Amino acid sequence: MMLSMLYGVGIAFFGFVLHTSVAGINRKISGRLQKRYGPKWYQEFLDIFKLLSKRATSHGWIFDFGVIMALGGIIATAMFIPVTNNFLAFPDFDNFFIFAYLIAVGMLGMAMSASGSGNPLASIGVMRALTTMLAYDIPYMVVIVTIIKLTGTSSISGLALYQQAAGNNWFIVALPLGAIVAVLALMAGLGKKPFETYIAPAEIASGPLVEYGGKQLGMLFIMMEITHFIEVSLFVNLFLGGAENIFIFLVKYFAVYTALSLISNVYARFKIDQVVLFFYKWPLLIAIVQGFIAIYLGWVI
Amino acid sequence: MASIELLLIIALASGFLAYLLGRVNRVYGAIVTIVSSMFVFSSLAYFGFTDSLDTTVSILPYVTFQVTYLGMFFAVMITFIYAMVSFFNPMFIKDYKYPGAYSMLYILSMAGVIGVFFTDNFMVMFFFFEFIVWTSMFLIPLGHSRKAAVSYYAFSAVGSFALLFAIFMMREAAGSFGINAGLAAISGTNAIVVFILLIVSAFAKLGAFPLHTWLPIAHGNAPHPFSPVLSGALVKLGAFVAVMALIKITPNSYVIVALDLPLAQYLVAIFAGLSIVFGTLMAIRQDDAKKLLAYSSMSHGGYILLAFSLGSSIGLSGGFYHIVTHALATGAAFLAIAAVGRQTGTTKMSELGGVIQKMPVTYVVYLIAIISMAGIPPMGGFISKWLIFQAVIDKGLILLAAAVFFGSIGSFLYVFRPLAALFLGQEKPQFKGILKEAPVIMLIPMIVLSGMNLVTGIFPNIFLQFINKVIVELGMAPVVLGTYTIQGTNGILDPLQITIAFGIGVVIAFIIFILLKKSKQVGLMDTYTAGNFIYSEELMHYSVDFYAPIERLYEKHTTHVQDMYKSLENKVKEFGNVVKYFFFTNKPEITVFWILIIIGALLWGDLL
Amino acid sequence: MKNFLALALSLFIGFLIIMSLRNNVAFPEYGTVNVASRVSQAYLDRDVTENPGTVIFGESVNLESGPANTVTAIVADYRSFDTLGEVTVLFVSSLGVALLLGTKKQKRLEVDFHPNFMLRVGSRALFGIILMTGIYVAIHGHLTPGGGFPGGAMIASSMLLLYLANDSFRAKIKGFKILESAAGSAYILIGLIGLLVGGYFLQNVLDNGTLGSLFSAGFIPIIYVLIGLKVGSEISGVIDNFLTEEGV
Amino acid sequence: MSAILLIVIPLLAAFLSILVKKYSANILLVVSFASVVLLNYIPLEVITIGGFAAPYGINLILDQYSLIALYAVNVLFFLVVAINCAKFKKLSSILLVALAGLNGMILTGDLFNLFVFMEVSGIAAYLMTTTNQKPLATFNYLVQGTVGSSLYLLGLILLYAMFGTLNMQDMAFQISSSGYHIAVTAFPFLLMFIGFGVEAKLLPFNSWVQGILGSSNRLTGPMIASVYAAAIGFVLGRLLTELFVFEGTLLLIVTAILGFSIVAGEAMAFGAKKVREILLFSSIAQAALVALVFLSGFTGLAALLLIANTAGKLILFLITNTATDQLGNDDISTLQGLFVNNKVVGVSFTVAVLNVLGLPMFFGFVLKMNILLEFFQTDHLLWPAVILIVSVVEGIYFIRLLLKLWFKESDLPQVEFEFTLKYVVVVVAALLILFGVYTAPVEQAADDLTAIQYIEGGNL
Amino acid sequence: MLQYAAIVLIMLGLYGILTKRNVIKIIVSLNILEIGLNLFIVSVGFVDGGLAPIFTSQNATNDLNFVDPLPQALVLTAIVIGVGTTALGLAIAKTIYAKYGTFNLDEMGEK
Repeated sequence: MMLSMLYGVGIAFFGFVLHTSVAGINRKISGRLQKRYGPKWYQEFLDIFKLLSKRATSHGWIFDFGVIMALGGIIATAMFIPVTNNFLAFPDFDNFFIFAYLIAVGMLGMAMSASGSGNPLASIGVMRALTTMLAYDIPYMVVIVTIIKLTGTSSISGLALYQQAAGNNWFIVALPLGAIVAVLALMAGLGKKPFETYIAPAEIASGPLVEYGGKQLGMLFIMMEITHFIEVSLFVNLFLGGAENIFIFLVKYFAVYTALSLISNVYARFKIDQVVLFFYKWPLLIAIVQGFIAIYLGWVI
Repeated sequence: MASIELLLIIALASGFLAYLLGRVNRVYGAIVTIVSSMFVFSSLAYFGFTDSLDTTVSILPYVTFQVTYLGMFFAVMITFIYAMVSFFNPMFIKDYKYPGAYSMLYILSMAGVIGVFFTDNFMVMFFFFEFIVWTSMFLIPLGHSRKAAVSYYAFSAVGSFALLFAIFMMREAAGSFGINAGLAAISGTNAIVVFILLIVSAFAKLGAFPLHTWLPIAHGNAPHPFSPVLSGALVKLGAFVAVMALIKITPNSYVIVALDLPLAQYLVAIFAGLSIVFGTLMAIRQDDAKKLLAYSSMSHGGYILLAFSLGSSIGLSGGFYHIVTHALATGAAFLAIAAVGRQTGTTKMSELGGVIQKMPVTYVVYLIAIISMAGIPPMGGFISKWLIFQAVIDKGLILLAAAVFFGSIGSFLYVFRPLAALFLGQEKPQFKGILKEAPVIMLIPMIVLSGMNLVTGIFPNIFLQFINKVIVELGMAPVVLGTYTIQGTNGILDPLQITIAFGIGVVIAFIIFILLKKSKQVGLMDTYTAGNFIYSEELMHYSVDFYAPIERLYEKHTTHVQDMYKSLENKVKEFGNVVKYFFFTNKPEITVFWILIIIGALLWGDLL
Repeated sequence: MKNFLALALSLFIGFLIIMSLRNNVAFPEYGTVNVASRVSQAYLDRDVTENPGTVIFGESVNLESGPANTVTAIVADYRSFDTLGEVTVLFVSSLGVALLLGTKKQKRLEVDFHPNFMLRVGSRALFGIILMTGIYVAIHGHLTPGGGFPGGAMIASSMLLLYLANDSFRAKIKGFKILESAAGSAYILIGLIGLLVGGYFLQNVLDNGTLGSLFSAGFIPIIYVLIGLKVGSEISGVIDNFLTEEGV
Repeated sequence: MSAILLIVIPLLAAFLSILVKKYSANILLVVSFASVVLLNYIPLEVITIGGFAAPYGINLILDQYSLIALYAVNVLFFLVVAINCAKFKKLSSILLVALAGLNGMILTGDLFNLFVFMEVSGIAAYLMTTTNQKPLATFNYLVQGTVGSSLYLLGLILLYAMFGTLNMQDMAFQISSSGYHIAVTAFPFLLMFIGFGVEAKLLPFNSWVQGILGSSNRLTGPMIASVYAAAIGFVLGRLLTELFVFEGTLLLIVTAILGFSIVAGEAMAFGAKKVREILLFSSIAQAALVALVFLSGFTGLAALLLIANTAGKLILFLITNTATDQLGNDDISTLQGLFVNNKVVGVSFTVAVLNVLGLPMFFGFVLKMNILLEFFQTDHLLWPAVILIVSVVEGIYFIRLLLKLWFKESDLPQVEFEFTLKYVVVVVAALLILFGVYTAPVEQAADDLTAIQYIEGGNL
Repeated sequence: MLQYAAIVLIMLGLYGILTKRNVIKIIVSLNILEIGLNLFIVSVGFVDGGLAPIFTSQNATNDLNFVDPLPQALVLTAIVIGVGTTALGLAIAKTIYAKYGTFNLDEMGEK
């Protein structure tokens, strides 16, 4: 038990390092695309370390406690992520719903902390984040339900193995409509344009992070990196057949994240209610259609 | 050994004792409620779990009892809520116009609970069912609004009369009022009618769509300590009725092959899904914290109904467990809000803010409660929702899954609103200096409930094992349980593991935090305001129209159901007025005219 | 138009009623009634409690009911209880009229018409005749058409005559009251005597005499006189109340 | 002791009381109390009047049924009188006649005699209602009442023409043994039913009710709504069980009338804004319900329901009208908060209301349950549904009313309730609770009443 | 025919109550109704060629063809009751007039 736990902590740390690097590389790529140099690939590490070493202000115990709860919750979530078929801490227990809801502890901690700062703009940011979440999670969940119903398991590693056993028949191909929805939801979850209102740097003055600086911000950055790691890994496992070994995982991971970053560069930003309307119009419909044709008609490519 | 009837009599007697003592000193009456409800709860729990409840004593005429796991489950759970909430009574009793009556009715309604869940006779059950309705109906107007009691009564009456009709139909089929005999004997078309009636009854009691409009009114306006009882305990009577309808009788309805679900059950599930969605949407836009929680009860009632309607043992187990976890969570949340309401005099979020500064314990209680309510580990709500998800996915109900997830994610939104607007944020100047933490006697039940929320989340198997007994009694296979794990249809859950992982995560985060440089403490007003100088706490607090962007999308469609009932009410009044117009004047000719018409009708009918 | 419709409606309903009565097999056609099939035959034969065989005028003695007038036998003997109720109705309505119209201080209603001397004197002369006729009718109720009610009405009409002929005339209401009360009470007492002596309320315990003679039929002439007095005084009281108004 | 005394003593007292006006109120009180006492000493028997046996003479039937009816009517009458006799001295004689008339109506076994007593009590009622100071309403009542009783008489005469008798039981016997199809009696039965319908407040014939009860005072309100309603209800019940046979179109019409009365009565009460209007419209519905239960053949239950309802109405109208007399009008807003300072009265009022609503622990509940049970046992599913649905409506407006009367913060209405009134309402309310909890005698009484051997004919 | 005439009278009485707005006229209509009713009652007892049910020296025995005496007795009672209600109705009419100054129902201001 304790060993698995340590293993899990390792995964979380791995995820942090991995995503921070990948994100840095992506910043470089984006920069190059936009005809700039872009920062160094390890720039994000530098940012975080700098923040962690700075002296910060605190708005009371809930402000600090929320940050701890956020990071703790996310680390706990990351511990369950299966990286490859063998590189995972809790085989069988990596239930999808654990991710879906344990990740919310971290979110809740962050939201609590932000509201605890006493800054109304932070509360507005939280409101935006939660509303966006309400928008993108439902279609995404419907797609996942379809997958779970089809495979009979909700274990993430189990799902990856299922796809591998079926001759690498990835769900991104088998359930194309669902995959589209999942990609859109993933973009929203990662805070990519056009669904990034709640976290976009330009909107930070009324985002959840408005009041942070120093170690609290640094810890939240760590938390965000791990969150993104969780979300992208989930996508890799659910739709891209997981990974037999670490190399494949890295390739898939990098490909997914880079692709999303590149796509998102093209778009402008939605308002919050537009996000909700958007997701409840097409993605939800597509997800439900996908569910119907996959479950009741058996049309799985 | 303990006899149920004795307990019932003791409860009834202590009710009257409470009234008498309440006349002497109102606080004495309230203390009787604590003693009595604790006594009833602990004896039910102790003797119940040691299987030594019996029905030997028989003093009351007509009233006969049976001990079932199902009844015990409900009774213990509900009396627990009663017992916990009763600690609040001494602190609130001075606000009531009729304090003696409050204490008496409080205990009597609890006595009714014993009667409903342990009797083996439909008539007795209905008697106590009504008894609860009436006692609680008289409790509600002691709070804010008189209208609340009326609308509570209206819907309760619809529920109980539907139940009564069903009872009589079953009696006709079985020849006696025996519950088991009646449920077993009903069949054919009658079974469909009984099913519909029982479902109407369950919907009305649970406040499920479309019979929900009383819920926010009653919960929002009931006395502060009674709202948790209503929402956490009494509403669950509907679940009891739903179990009878959905599990114990099987109407001959068309089975939808693709879903492997009878049409009747599917329709119930659809309405349950609507309740979830509607309750969530309405809860998101409430300003009064109690109304918000009331709508959340509606949404959770939907979960319970949905779980029962799926007809699988994992669904049943999820439904039962959700009853427990929701009762604990909503009880704790309501109590926390009640504490705030007592200390500040209001429960409106737009009038509050920064309560955490003075009431941190209450805040933590609320936090734990909403974590459970939102279904986030490591609280009980997660386990029950997980079980329900298993059942829903197992049946492949896409639309309902969407509803379930909507309710689940939506609950993040609405439970967060009081957290941010009421507890966090800027401290309102009018409460500065006068606001204090709630008295210890009120903290006790809140802390106990929070502890229970945690226990239900970490060691659910204690409860699920008992629920398994209930399920087996209902004729279903039990859910597979390990020492710490629960086996679902598509996965396995180890709540303890999750909790430990969460603990480790928090410890790591805490170590990181503590190792880094200490922060400088600044006040809440010392915040980034984009260069503006905002000096008033009120302007620095975001609480009105919290979810404005999403509220805007549906705000025009929130009152359709109320409008429907309103227009129904108006229709009845109009009908009355039309009749009055046609039949009542101060002139004799009206009567003569109708006499002629009626004579004409008879003779015309006979001649032709 | 409304009136016409109402008339059409009521006449149409009347038509329907007539049609239904014509079609009704149980309802005897006009004039073809079979009295023998009804309870009335027993009244005619006087054989409710006894069986006297043929009833013969002037010969049959001590029948169960004495009046030669069978209607009287029914009204005042067989169904005397109805009559008691009937008296009560009149009693209570005269009481009601007094309650509604009577005030403490009353004077005659003022009308434009002032009777002359001849009228006053003539009416007084007529008064006695009408009064006597009324009493006669009441007393002979068991033998001839008539009885207490017509008799009482005649008595009252004699009072009415006085009222009409003299615009300042007021009868002594108090006296009427006593008469009314006494007559009513006496009726009941007679009934109670029947109860005590014969065991049945309103039983005729006196000798019934010979059919057709004046002093026959036991209590019936007495009852009819009482009724006559009572009705007369009551209706007179009503008349008085209508012909007076508030004032001194 | 003979039951005839119940009619004769009040009548004699009435005749004598006009002579001694000073003591008339005392006489009234003594006589009405004596009637109640007398009831305990009279044996159950059929009393022949004038020594002429049944179909020829008039008889009074004193069986279990009429005994219970007499108890109800006399006790209620005594209670109403005890509270009011001092204030309405002028009406003493009339009230005595009314008592005689009501007792006569209940006792008599002769249809024409019934008509006579109906008129006696009817005229007494018209007179009582003149104290409302609404002569137009009284006039309206009088015209309708007279038309109603005339129709009753017409129906009766038609029956006599067909079957040659006036006695109730003999009539039923003749009808069943005549060999005619029952349809021949449909028209007279309808006429008689309408005649009673006017007095019994059934819906299309009751436009007088609003004027009379809507502006009633402390005497007329309880008297008409409670005492008269009880008497008329019992008599209608006897006719429905013993004589009337409703079939085909007639049954349809009658049930439609009753059903409509129930539904419309509750709907009108629901929309009413004045306390007395609420009460009177609800009593319309209740009267129809009682008639319906009688019609369905559940005699015992119907009789008890009638008692429960009328006893409840006594309390309700007494309290409402006392308050109205002192406050000037009976708008709910005027009476709001009435019970805050008058708790004893308030509790009695509440008990009466809850009894009507059929709350567990009250008399009304036991009856309601038994009635529904009977309906189900005879496979009538429609009526229980109707009863339950209107019960919801009824509950809503009554509870709305109760809450208004119990809760008000300031500016409470000042009403004095004297001791006798309090005493009366508390005793009646206590009885309603007693029979709700201790149900054995109720069920026994219902069984006894239903088990009375009626002669052939009637709806049974 | 007499019976039908009586019924027509009853209907005319009802018609009067239905249409007349004057209190006195309504009472008169009521009387017409009662008269029609009384006529009908009497007609019910009529036997073709029947004698009045009174034993006299001419009609001395009971085996003669008498008409039915019972309806006649009933009519007697009904008439008196009619008188009572009429008197009361007129008295009420008088109080109505005292209160409203009119006999016309439409002209009274009462709700």
